Amino acid sequence: MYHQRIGGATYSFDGLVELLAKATPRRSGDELAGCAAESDAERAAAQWALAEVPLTTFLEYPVVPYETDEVTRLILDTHDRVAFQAISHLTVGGLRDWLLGVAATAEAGHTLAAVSRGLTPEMVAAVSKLMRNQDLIAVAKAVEVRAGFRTTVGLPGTLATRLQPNHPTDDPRGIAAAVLDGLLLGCGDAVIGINPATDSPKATADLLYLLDEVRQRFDIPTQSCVLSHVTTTMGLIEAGAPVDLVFQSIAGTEGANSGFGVNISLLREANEAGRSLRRGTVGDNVMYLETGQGSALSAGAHLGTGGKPVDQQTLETRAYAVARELDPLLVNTVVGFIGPEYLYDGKQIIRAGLEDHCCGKLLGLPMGVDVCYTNHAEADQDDMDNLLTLLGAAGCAFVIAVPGADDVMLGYQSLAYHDALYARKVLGLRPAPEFAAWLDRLGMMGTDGRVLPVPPLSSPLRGLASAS
Amino acid sequence: MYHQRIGGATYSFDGLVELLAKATPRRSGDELAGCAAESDAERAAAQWALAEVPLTTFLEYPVVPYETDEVTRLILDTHDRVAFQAISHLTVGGLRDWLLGVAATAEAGHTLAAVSRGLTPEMVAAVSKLMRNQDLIAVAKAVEVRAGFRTTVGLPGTLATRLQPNHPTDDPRGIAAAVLDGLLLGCGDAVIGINPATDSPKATADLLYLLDEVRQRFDIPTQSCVLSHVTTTMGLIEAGAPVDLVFQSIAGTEGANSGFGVNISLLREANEAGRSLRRGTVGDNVMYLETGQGSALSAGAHLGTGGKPVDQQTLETRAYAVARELDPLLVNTVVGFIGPEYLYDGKQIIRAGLEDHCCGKLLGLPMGVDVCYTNHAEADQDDMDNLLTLLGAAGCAFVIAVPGADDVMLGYQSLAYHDALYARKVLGLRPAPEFAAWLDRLGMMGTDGRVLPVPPLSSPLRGLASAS
Amino acid sequence: MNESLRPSGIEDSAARAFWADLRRTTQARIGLGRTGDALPTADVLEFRAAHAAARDAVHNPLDVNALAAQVNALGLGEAVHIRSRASDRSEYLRRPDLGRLPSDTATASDTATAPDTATAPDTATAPDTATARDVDTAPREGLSALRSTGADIGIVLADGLSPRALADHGVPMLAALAEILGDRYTLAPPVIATQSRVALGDHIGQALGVGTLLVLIGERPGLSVADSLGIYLTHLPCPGRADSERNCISNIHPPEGLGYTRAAQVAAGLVEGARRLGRSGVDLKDTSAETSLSSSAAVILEAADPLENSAVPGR
Amino acid sequence: MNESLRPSGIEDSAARAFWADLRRTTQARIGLGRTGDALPTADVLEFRAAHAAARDAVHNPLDVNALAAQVNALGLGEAVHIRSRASDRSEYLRRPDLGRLPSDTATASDTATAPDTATAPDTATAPDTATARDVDTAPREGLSALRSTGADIGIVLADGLSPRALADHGVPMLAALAEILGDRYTLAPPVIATQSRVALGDHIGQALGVGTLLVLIGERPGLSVADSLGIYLTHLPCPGRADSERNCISNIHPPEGLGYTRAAQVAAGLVEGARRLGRSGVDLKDTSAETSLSSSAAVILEAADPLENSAVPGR
Ligand code: B12
Ligand code: B12
Repeated sequence: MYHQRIGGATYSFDGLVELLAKATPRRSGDELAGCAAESDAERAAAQWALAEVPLTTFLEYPVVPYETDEVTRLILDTHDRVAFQAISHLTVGGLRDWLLGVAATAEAGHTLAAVSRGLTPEMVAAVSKLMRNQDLIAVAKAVEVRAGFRTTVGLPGTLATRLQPNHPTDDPRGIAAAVLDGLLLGCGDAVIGINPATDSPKATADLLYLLDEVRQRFDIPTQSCVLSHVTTTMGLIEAGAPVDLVFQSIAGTEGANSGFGVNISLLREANEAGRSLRRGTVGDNVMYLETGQGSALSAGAHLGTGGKPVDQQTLETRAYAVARELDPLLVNTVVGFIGPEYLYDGKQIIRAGLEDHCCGKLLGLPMGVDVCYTNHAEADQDDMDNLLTLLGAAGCAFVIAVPGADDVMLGYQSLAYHDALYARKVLGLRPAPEFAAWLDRLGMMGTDGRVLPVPPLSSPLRGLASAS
Repeated sequence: MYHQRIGGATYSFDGLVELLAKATPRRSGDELAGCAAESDAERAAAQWALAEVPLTTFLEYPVVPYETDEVTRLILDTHDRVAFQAISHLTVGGLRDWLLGVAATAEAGHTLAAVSRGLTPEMVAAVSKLMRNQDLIAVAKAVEVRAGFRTTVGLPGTLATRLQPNHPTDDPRGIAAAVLDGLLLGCGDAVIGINPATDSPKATADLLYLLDEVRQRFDIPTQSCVLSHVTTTMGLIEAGAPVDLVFQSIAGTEGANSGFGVNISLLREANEAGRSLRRGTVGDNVMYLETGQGSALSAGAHLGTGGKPVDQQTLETRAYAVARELDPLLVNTVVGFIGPEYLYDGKQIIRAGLEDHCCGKLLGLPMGVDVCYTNHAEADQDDMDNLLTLLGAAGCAFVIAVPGADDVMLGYQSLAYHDALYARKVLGLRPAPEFAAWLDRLGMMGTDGRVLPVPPLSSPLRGLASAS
Repeated sequence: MNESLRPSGIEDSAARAFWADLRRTTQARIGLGRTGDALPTADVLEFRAAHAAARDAVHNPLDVNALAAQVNALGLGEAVHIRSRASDRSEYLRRPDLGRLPSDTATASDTATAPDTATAPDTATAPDTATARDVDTAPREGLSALRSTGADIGIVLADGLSPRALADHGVPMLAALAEILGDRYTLAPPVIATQSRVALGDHIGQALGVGTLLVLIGERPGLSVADSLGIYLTHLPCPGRADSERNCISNIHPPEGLGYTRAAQVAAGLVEGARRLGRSGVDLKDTSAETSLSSSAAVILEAADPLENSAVPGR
Repeated sequence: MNESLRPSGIEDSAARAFWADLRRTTQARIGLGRTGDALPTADVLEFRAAHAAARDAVHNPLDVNALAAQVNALGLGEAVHIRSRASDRSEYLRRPDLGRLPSDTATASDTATAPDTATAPDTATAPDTATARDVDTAPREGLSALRSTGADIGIVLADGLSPRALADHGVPMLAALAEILGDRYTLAPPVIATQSRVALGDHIGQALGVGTLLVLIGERPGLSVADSLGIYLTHLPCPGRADSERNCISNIHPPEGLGYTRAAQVAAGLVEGARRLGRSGVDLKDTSAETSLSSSAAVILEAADPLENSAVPGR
């Protein structure tokens, strides 16, 4: 039981799970789960109380029981006590001060990388609840994480993009047209990744062959991915399909993962299968993972110690523990993707996007964000512009981009290819170096790093979308 | 009468004033004035219709009548037809395309400066209504405006700050303490500016002497200002007080300015009086002007042609016409200052801040923003972090900063001194060069441009706040 | 919309024709051109109008009576209307938990264990009510109005996040399913569900006592596609089923999206597989396309008639 | 709040003492220290708590009956309560226009032109009502309850944006004003106004028929200062006055803010000036400090007793 006096009133919090939830900035998903603070004052009190919790507490009192949850077991069993040494004396509040103090130093990248494996998801979630948006940006920017396959993702000064050419019937011509559009706008350096409309192994294989042929034909230094269920991809690896990256959605509890039809050992197996193909050139990170606040609650798998609902942001960070076990090339939160029941409006989406990004990076992940919203949420393009710009400032590894911001298959708005150009220009960022060199070879890279407009008919890429 | 078909329905707009208002992104002040669009669809239709209005229309149909409003007369009588030439064939929608096209070129700063005097406030307001937040940022960033007095404000790569050391009773010791705090945190390069709690000429003079002595004693390359009513300042200039900058709040209609107790000729006189003192070193811009959406409506002076309410953002840009007539050193919108009746929440404040900043720069002003909110608005520090970061990316000339973000006299939250350090660090920005050199002389500037922490007792500045 | 807004210098007409051609292969907003690094004004404005329309689409309610009349006309039995516990659209959006529960208190197991209790008051009066209803066209309501049928297959028409999708595609999709499944399996009378989430079907499926349940549900409306229908298949439906125990056929909205016949074929394949496997979900894969021709994607890069309806995935 | 959160490495104790000393001169959040470039955690948390409290302060209503009892006890006449047209706190915040209008329909000019119409029904029953009210402590209400007094000065106690400011400082400020103005001028009975904006006073002043009106109003609550009172002076008040025709004395909240006596002195000086000038506003300046000693700010940099109440501006 935690107690906190504030403004004349005393607030009590029954255990760490409740304290974490009440200390979370307001969001609809926690209200839905019934664990949110009831007033700003209660929230402020919870933050005070949380600030005084020693980090060691998180090692002693798991938020989800060790016995029944394999994610908890993963977190505690792989916790690096040596790395933890440097911060083991701190409280959560002290950790915020420490992080911001380090972030202002020249050797921040090194110092933060050194403690990364000593941090648990719950510690990182806790400290993020005390952090303002500017703290989330400043600390994230100071963390350096890179990963590679055919391009290097996460280098300082770069912003990569997933080119997402989805189509309602997986029509190869429509998909090729969207790929062409994206490449002409300088996108695709993180991955060219299709969500297949069907889960048919055959259709998935067709798409894999399509993307692989395009890549080879135009000698594009990038990786492809068809985001089917991991079991489908594993089957196709076995069948000899050209699989670069192995995709799966993951979540922060064993129950939520099982709702997704996966568990840690299956994912490890998938990682092995992917690596065994040795298709990478500059690196061998083969996993592509998506996460997003709310998925555990959506699966009814959000209860923690004492049967209390765990707030969605803490659960989200736990998914990063699963992710870092797999040395992924790409991880992104799909922040506004699910809907207003978890993140109500632009403000909540922006906050969650910055939290997920910062927490993921602190835990050592090459973190990207699907800057997006649905038509049932209270958000619009202005909110996305804001989030994109903030993430660019925060050193986000990659974002997702689709033609004109409109995903015609998934029914939501992500960024447009153009938006990546905007962010790169205004913030002085560049594509992944291997991809930038390729753009340069095609005459598409200005001396100032700007992706130049090229009429489609004068680009060799035009062949991509027609037979001639 | 303008008509627009969209989604099967036809919308009609009775004249330019109504069209501008309905095309404005949603905000409480326009709802209060009764001129806001009634649905998103109506707003989208108005934007379509507005996009097709030729720019020349704004020269023919003033939004506020020429006969009864001196701001309109100023706008039309000083309109530069030669500068306008380059864009005179465009519609409002075409102007957006033109601006963004130019912004992506290397000579953007020059091109935009060349048309600035050909743009009227209404043209700029109109185009901003079609622009997304990212457009407002990209275009503002491309505009270069500089002004100088003892420091140079507005240089690319810099972010200056007004140090605002207000006190409820204008107590000189309390004010000096707040000045010391700000200087130690590297703030004050745009101006050290006090809002006096009283309008007593005597008290104002005392503060002017205080600031001038501090400046001279520590040889600080900056300018001071006491933000009393312009008439008070003019009286004090006459009386020989050490006035660097002449302050006044201004608005976009003759009526609203008269509610502030000013008119254009009075302001011109004040400008002359200020310049006559020749106290500047690197430049002779002496005016400091504040604006803010909502002030005309608040004064009941917001009606335009045909007696129709003009939207608050269009009126705000008209205040910039008054400002540019005065070649100011500093102009800032006090964006979230007045309250939720004009800008309801963080989203509206952020949008308005980006609009005001971009429109002011396009019109040729060294534009700053008071990134702020009141306790009766739905906003918090996270919103301010967002706006500050976005403005930093947009090349904002300066922001306002107070101790701990809490103005104990004006009853609102502006930025903290610390926030300027954050923005400079994350976005790679520096203080005004003259001030940066001074910080360097005091050992407060790191090689990476970071303002170094200095214990107050080991700083020569400590004498500022005590007699020893 | 006035094309005069398209700045003529930015895209020449050859490029326009190039993209116009490709645009026949996808609804995606490809080839929009650039003004500087940004989207051209016309596209920004078009986007805003589409966004306003898409937001409205979420909130427009389903015309249940009209749908029921069309469903009943198919002769598959008289449709019953099940409401979820979400009382209106706004609550539905914020409370997915309520959208998964039927509004009436009769639990599914009550109904299941007492399928022929003709003494239950509302059951006794049901025929009268039906007559009365014919006049005002409203279908019978509530879980208690469902009979356990023991049928092989149950079909739910659910509004989900796009009532329009159900209104546009629900009945033809139902007809296609009935045609392909009807002679192989027994079908329970169709059920209409409103303010519904996928998992509401578990209660309905249990109450109907069916072996496999197909929930036809409106997928969330996108900017260009606001009428997309999904089918979620659950074998041995009962409350508590996880999403990993279901299969999904998505993006049904011909002509651009998946066609009814193809979707029904996939569904039939999955039903067959689920019955063989004894369960649905991740272990069950759609192999209905396995027999189609291409083994590499090479062919797909060949010119195809752009006007041909591309409803068959992976061809 | 636990000081353990203050990281000991960041500020040494000498610096702490230095700032603690200076903090006695201002409520501003000076000397907070730095963690990297950011505010230390303790200050961030303290800020959030203060913000939550300040937001509540805006919404807590004024206890009108308690205030009326205190006002009446001063013997300046019985206070009448005027409500604006804003019906609750939320409408008040969004609709400043309504906060400037009195709720009852009697227009100010009706009242002004019929000051002694004892036959008006509510006037006739006024004394009875007063007795009845003494029991339940609620003051008389409405513009129609005001008499045109022809007094030199009227005083309104208005909740404005900080009812707490009025509750804490309204009565002592009124007393200080009465003391300094009472023997020179005639005073109308005080008026209490709720959901009020400054300009509501114009209607009240006209109804009272006073020469100069002083509106004591709660200024918007800040983070550290939630109880600040302002006085807005309007000569010859009537609906339609611009803010440029008023004068303002702000930040009254002793001990840190301006003290009552000093504020009353400034007000008296402004009243005198306004009567001489025939108007209030920008042409009228507060010259009440003109006689104080320092002619340069040099002296103010000298050590001053930090405990001394610094209520006199410019000294
Ligand atoms: C929203 C969504 C999600 C959300 C669901 C959470 C939520 N609360 O809504 C999240 C992000 C968690 C998600 C995850 C996955 N999804 Co999904 N999802 C969607 C999406 C975009 C909208 C669904 C919708 O509008 N439903 C209608 C509303 C009214 O129903 P609901 O009851 O509110 O929501 C339920 C269903 O959407 C269901 N659901 C969501 N996805 C999937 C996928 C499968 C295979 C099943 C059986 C159920 C299911 O979960 C929700 C909660 O119960 C669709 C695309 C589309 N256009 O429809 C893809 C889609 C249905 N998902 C898809 C896939 C592949 C997945 C994953 C398997 C990806 C992966 N490799 O891990 C996972 C796991 C799903 C699972 N087994 O639980 C595919 C299905 C392909 C197919 N034909 O089988 C689709 C069509 C998108 C695609 N082409 O990639 N998804
Ligand atoms: C909000 C505000 C404004 C807003 C008012 C718009 C609005 N709708 O609220 C804006 C930004 C437009 C503004 C402008 C100015 N203000 Co002002 N303002 C304030 C502030 C921060 C809060 C006022 C408040 O809470 N009022 C209570 C609510 C309930 O009243 P209201 O009816 O909603 O609001 C009315 C009054 O606030 C009034 N008002 C606002 N400022 C001023 C200033 C003067 C001199 C007068 C007579 C009236 C007035 O206008 C509002 C609309 O009618 C105060 C500081 C404080 N701590 O109070 C300074 C303050 C009152 N303003 C001040 C000044 C100097 C000005 C300006 C003269 C600055 C200038 N040089 O141009 C201008 C012009 C004012 C005018 N003549 O119209 C000084 C007054 C000093 C003095 N003792 O005379 C104060 C104390 C701040 C300061 N120390 O600088 N202001």
